Amino acid sequence: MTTAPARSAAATRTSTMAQALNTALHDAMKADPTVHVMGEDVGQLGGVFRITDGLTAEFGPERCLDTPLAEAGILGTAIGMAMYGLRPVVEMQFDAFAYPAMEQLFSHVAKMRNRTAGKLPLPITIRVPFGGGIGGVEHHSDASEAYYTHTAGLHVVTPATVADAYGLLRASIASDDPVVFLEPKRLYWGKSEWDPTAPVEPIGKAVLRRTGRSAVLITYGPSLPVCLEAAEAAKAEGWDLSVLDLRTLVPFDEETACEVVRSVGRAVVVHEATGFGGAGAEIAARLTEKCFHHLAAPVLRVTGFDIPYPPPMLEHHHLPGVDRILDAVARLQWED
Amino acid sequence: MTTAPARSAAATRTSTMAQALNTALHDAMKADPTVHVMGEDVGQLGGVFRITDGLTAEFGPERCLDTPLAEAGILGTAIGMAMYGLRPVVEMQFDAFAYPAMEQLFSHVAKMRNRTAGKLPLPITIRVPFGGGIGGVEHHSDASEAYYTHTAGLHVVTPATVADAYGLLRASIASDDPVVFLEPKRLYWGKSEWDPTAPVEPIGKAVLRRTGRSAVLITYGPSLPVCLEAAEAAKAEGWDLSVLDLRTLVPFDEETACEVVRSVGRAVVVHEATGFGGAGAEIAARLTEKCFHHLAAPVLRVTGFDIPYPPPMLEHHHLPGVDRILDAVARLQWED
Amino acid sequence: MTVLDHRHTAAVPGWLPGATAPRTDPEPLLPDAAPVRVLGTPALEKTDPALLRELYRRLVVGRRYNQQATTLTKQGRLAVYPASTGQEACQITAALALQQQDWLFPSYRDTLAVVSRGVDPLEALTLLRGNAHTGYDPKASRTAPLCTPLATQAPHAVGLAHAARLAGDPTVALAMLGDGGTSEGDFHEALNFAAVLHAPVVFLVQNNGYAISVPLTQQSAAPTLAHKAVGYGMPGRLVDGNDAPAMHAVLTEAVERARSGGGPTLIEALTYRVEAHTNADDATRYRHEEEVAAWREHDPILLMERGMRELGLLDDQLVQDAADEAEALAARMRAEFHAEPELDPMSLFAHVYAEPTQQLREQAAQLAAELAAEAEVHH
Amino acid sequence: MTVLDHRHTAAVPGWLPGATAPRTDPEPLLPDAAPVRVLGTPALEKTDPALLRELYRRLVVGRRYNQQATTLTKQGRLAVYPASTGQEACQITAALALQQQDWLFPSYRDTLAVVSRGVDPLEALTLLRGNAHTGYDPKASRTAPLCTPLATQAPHAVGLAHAARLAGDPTVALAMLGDGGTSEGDFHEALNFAAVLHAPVVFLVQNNGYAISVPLTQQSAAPTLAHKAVGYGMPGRLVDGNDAPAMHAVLTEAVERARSGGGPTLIEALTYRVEAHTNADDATRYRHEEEVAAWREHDPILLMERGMRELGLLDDQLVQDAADEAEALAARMRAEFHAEPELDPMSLFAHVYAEPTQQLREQAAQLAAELAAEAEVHH
Ligand SMILES: Cc1ncc(C[n+]2csc(CCOP(=O)(O)OP(=O)(O)O)c2C)c(N)n1
Ligand SMILES: Cc1ncc(C[n+]2csc(CCOP(=O)(O)OP(=O)(O)O)c2C)c(N)n1
Ligand SMILES: [Mg+2]
Ligand SMILES: [Mg+2]
Repeated sequence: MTTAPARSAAATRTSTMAQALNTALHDAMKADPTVHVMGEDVGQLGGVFRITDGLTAEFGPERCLDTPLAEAGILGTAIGMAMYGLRPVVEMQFDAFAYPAMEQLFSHVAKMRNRTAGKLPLPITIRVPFGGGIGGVEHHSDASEAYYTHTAGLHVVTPATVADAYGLLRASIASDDPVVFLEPKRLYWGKSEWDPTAPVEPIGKAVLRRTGRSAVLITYGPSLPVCLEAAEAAKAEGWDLSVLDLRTLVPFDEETACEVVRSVGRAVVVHEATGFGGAGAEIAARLTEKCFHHLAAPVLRVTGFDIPYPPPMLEHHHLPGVDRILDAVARLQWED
Repeated sequence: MTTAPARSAAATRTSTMAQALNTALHDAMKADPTVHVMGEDVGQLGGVFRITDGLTAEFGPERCLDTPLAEAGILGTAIGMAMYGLRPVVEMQFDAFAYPAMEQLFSHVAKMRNRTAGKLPLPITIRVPFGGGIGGVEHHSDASEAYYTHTAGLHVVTPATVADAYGLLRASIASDDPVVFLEPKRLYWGKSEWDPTAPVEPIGKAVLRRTGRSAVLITYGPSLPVCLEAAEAAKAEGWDLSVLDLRTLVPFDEETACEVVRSVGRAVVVHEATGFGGAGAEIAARLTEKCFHHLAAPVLRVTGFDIPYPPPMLEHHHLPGVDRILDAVARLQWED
Repeated sequence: MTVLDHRHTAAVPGWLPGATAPRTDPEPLLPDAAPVRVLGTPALEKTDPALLRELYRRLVVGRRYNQQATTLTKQGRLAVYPASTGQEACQITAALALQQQDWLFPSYRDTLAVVSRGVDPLEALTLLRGNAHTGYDPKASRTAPLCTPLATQAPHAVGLAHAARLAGDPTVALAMLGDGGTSEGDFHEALNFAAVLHAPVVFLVQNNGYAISVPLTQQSAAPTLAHKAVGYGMPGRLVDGNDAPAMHAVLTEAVERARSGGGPTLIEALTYRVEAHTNADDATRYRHEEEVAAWREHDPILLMERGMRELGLLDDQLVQDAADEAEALAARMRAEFHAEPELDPMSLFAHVYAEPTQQLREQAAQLAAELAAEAEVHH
Repeated sequence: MTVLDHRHTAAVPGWLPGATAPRTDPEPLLPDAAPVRVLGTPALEKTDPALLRELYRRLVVGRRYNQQATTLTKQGRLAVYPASTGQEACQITAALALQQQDWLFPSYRDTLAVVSRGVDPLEALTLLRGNAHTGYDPKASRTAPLCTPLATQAPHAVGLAHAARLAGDPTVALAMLGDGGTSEGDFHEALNFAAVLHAPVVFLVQNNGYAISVPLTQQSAAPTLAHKAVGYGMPGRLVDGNDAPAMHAVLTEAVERARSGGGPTLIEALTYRVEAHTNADDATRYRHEEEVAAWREHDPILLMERGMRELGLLDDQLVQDAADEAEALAARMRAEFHAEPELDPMSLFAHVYAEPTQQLREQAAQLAAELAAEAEVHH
């Protein structure tokens, strides 16, 4: 993995995550002519979430390509482009619509470097708007990260803040390995201040968003805000919670995660995907193995239920909320 | 889930797992005219592993259908057949060749009952020869169970013995829900004695294959024999190991697993799939949560490495072997 | 002999060494050189006046349905609505060409076809309202759930049709797709399976010019989408999708051909999506008003009115009856959607499996406890 | 103006209201009514004798390659071998039609094409030997890894060709597939992308009659597989795949058309898999010896010899030279494969990512320790 070139531009700005992602694509395309954006409706429409807005106007329809409607074809074509030396950034319109491309992803994208003893690396970034909470009808709110994290050869990155959306996308595009870049749909429109000139951090580093001494909430992407909210609410119960934002699921920043778990001795992993076999299982199992004697309680998980994603009017019952998180914190065997 | 009808036939026989599976298909087709077998080369050839041998001859090419070569088409067609009232048994030729069907699997097979409030259950059995150890070239030895276990709405079953191959396949076909039935390729040709008239057990029950008091090896499918071997070898080191064969990953038999873990206090989960985000992560995380205060050591995992499946001449380095298992057992903090 | 035996007739010799001829004659598979039309052609006079009246009535009601659903969306009563405004001729004829035992496999845009089959609008729109996934009973209505993952319903239609044929049941399946959907692998695999299995299935592609923002020229370079049929060995038909009697004729012919053992057909209906992709879409980003205006002149109701007027069939009574029926439907929709839907959070666990797993039972208990706690707070 | 602009020429008006004509003329896309042949036709005399000699030589060497690889398999020196015996005319012309800068996208059955491009047999067969995945450098040899997941290499070829075209580089990509592979969704998506992008790519389908045990009649009901081209808007060609000069002519024409901006072509080559699917397969389960025998009469080398003899081109010197070259290759293969391959277990971790993750470093350390312990035991 190489680090994206540092930028020279102006000062801090306030924008949505969608805008920061758009800026990242824009800057990456400007900095490197081999970066090509492609996908369904990414051209004149600017994507259904407008993340690619204006790219065709600035870089032309070849650099920001409206493809035919076929996800395996899109990813397969991107593979060929990467073999030629381009750096494709592919948009999958929604998580569930990446499923048709699973064979290309599992059997080629993830494996090509290894299959060719390093001769054909595939620097492809696959952007996937992911998760729920936006009132989408069925097939529009899946959280599919576990399919990716289990697949050796892929990096899996998911920003939770506006600044990270920019920085991690730049770093992902600069990576010489394929990255599945999961964009939390429900955070697209949240605004905050960020510095586009801040040095781009490499992918693979977790960050502590809040420091507390009672226990740690370990999370990523769409669930960060609810964890921060829960940590605030926990104060009333006398719990002082840390919140760890993983940012990258693969590579997993074991060092940082272990350090915080060892220091507080209690942890809850939070994500909205189905719990059974979810990314939280790996995190809990791994941290338990590495920090066993520092744990005052088992690492608990608060996740979506083991059900297909609910219809919009019921989705709030499925998504981890403050109460459900506090409930888990309460079960961290404080009496011990 | 309904239980397959008990059979009246003769006595014990000795056969390979491949033969037992073939007998199960035969008996299921005979018992229920709605059972239809379909897939690539399942007809005159009898499948590349001969599991469907003779079915076309006995039941005709309509009941045992050689399909065109397209896995999404096969599974999608099976869905329509199930909607009409048939009970399709689909063969995917190798694990990695099930990937083209992932969208049909994730978005329809797993969800159809739920999407239609129970009106359209899909009693489809998807047989997948799985795992490695047979000297197959790339794409022929993937162990893909974690993609399935994480997908709510699917049952995931994997036999490790000849008797279970028969019984669990009958039970899976009889299930009114979709079952991904994972057949350990490298156990296909192992022979043993079994009783085809034994009552068919429902899916979802783990079984203790060996009872010991030091620790338990928790495993399934292709890794059962190596675990039993390791348990034998462990005697020399003074360890008396239990071996738990899960048989069904979804539903997960938490009760049985917890019982044995609580009783011995030490556990190692063994499977050949990539460890990161593998089924072992869920098992370890869940058992830790449920049995925390009974654990003398963290639940450890011995799995395939986090790499694409190796070429045949190197695969033995990847697959969990006796030594690697004993190594993990040794790390179960016996000094405590 | 099995129903699969059609595959073996005269097929094999063509592939023996020295063969020069294709296995089957491609000529009859090639689509019409120009889209089939009835309105404005001599064929109109030969069409049953009762059918024309029925089509007119259904078109008017269908248009009103689209308008009312769009209004409900603006009022926040539907989460999202992909209108079929301008495509009503395709929608209503898809329903009309089927017999009751036949199955329809609609996409998200085809709720009008579902309603035209007799499903209550409230049930047809449940998915888009957001209170539950499928709102109708697929088995009772012989209508598969609205399908969102593009083209994935096509192989389902093939499978169902194939199963019916094996059972000797003269049921036909009709799969509805968009022009964009033809690019997906599932479309290809479904058509190939259908042809190889000789399944009684009809594929209706509503080519409305766009897949969200992507125009057909960026979707396909084929002469017409109907030409794709040749590559599967089934006949392709090209029809004016805004000409209701033409649609009805072509669909009925294909459905009856399938029913009588003639195998599958691919139909491309040329139509236009007059509204944006959904209420969430901004169509001005990718197309010009002039294009839309041109198609408004080729509106299925306008064309139908013109044709019926020529024949003197458009009497005041018919116009009034159609308008009344349309208003009655709209009123029913307003009333039905005015009520808040009843929601049962516990239903989330009810249909994941025939019997919930132990884990699901625990999770259900957790949610039940949370709901009870909330209820307590509210009392 | 961009290279994508071809899409907009004369296309849009056809889809405005009132349009009756297809957007493009289907006629020129339709495949040849009978497979193209050169051997046994007047075209043979017009063919460059030097080319004919070259083809003959390569056919003889190719056949020997197949025999030797099959023998190595029997000796356990290869894990598995999918022979292209009987298909050598397709294999060698696929290599010959390409220039050095062009890319080949072969399937598992196409190692002869890879070797014909100049890759060493040992490297071309590494995958099938089982000591490593891809044995050659794809970039240096402009040859993608042998592809096992069917038809998945086709979109790769499209993407590479598209990227080359964007760069103004006259590189062409040739994707090789089997008849069974045309049923996969990826085949469809690749052809559609190729046509829409006007990519300089050629798809060569070697229709050898079977996909393992499944005969073409159960795979497709199309008049010919070449007819599939029409549905994508590209020309389809049908050619006798055992007629080397015909294969060479059709391939060269398509490759040069692609190179000069003429867009993609689909070629169906009629051939036959004389051996079983692989050494692990039992072909007697699904086909009759008579069928195989008939095709042995239509063998590419036999046909070539007959044709060249007619022209008086098959002199003793050529026969001897070809035989010598074939034996030299076979001897080299025997020697190369006699040596045990060097295996480096630690290589398992070397190329998962550009830099191994911390987890992979730990796992590598674990394996290294195991290997060290083993080595100790052995000393
Ligand atoms: C597999 C898949 N990919 C992407 C989408 C997102 N999507 C929804 S509708 C649509 C356009 C469909 O166009 P078309 O098939 O022409 O149907 P229309 O909407 O015009 O009726 C897209 C890309 C989807 N639903 N499914
Ligand atoms: C996606 C996928 N499905 C199934 C297979 C297993 N498989 C390997 S070769 C083969 C038959 C291929 O037939 P065809 O395309 O005609 O090529 P041929 O072997 O005849 O050269 C099958 C089914 C595979 N490799 N990939
Ligand atoms: Mg459309
Ligand atoms: Mg073949």
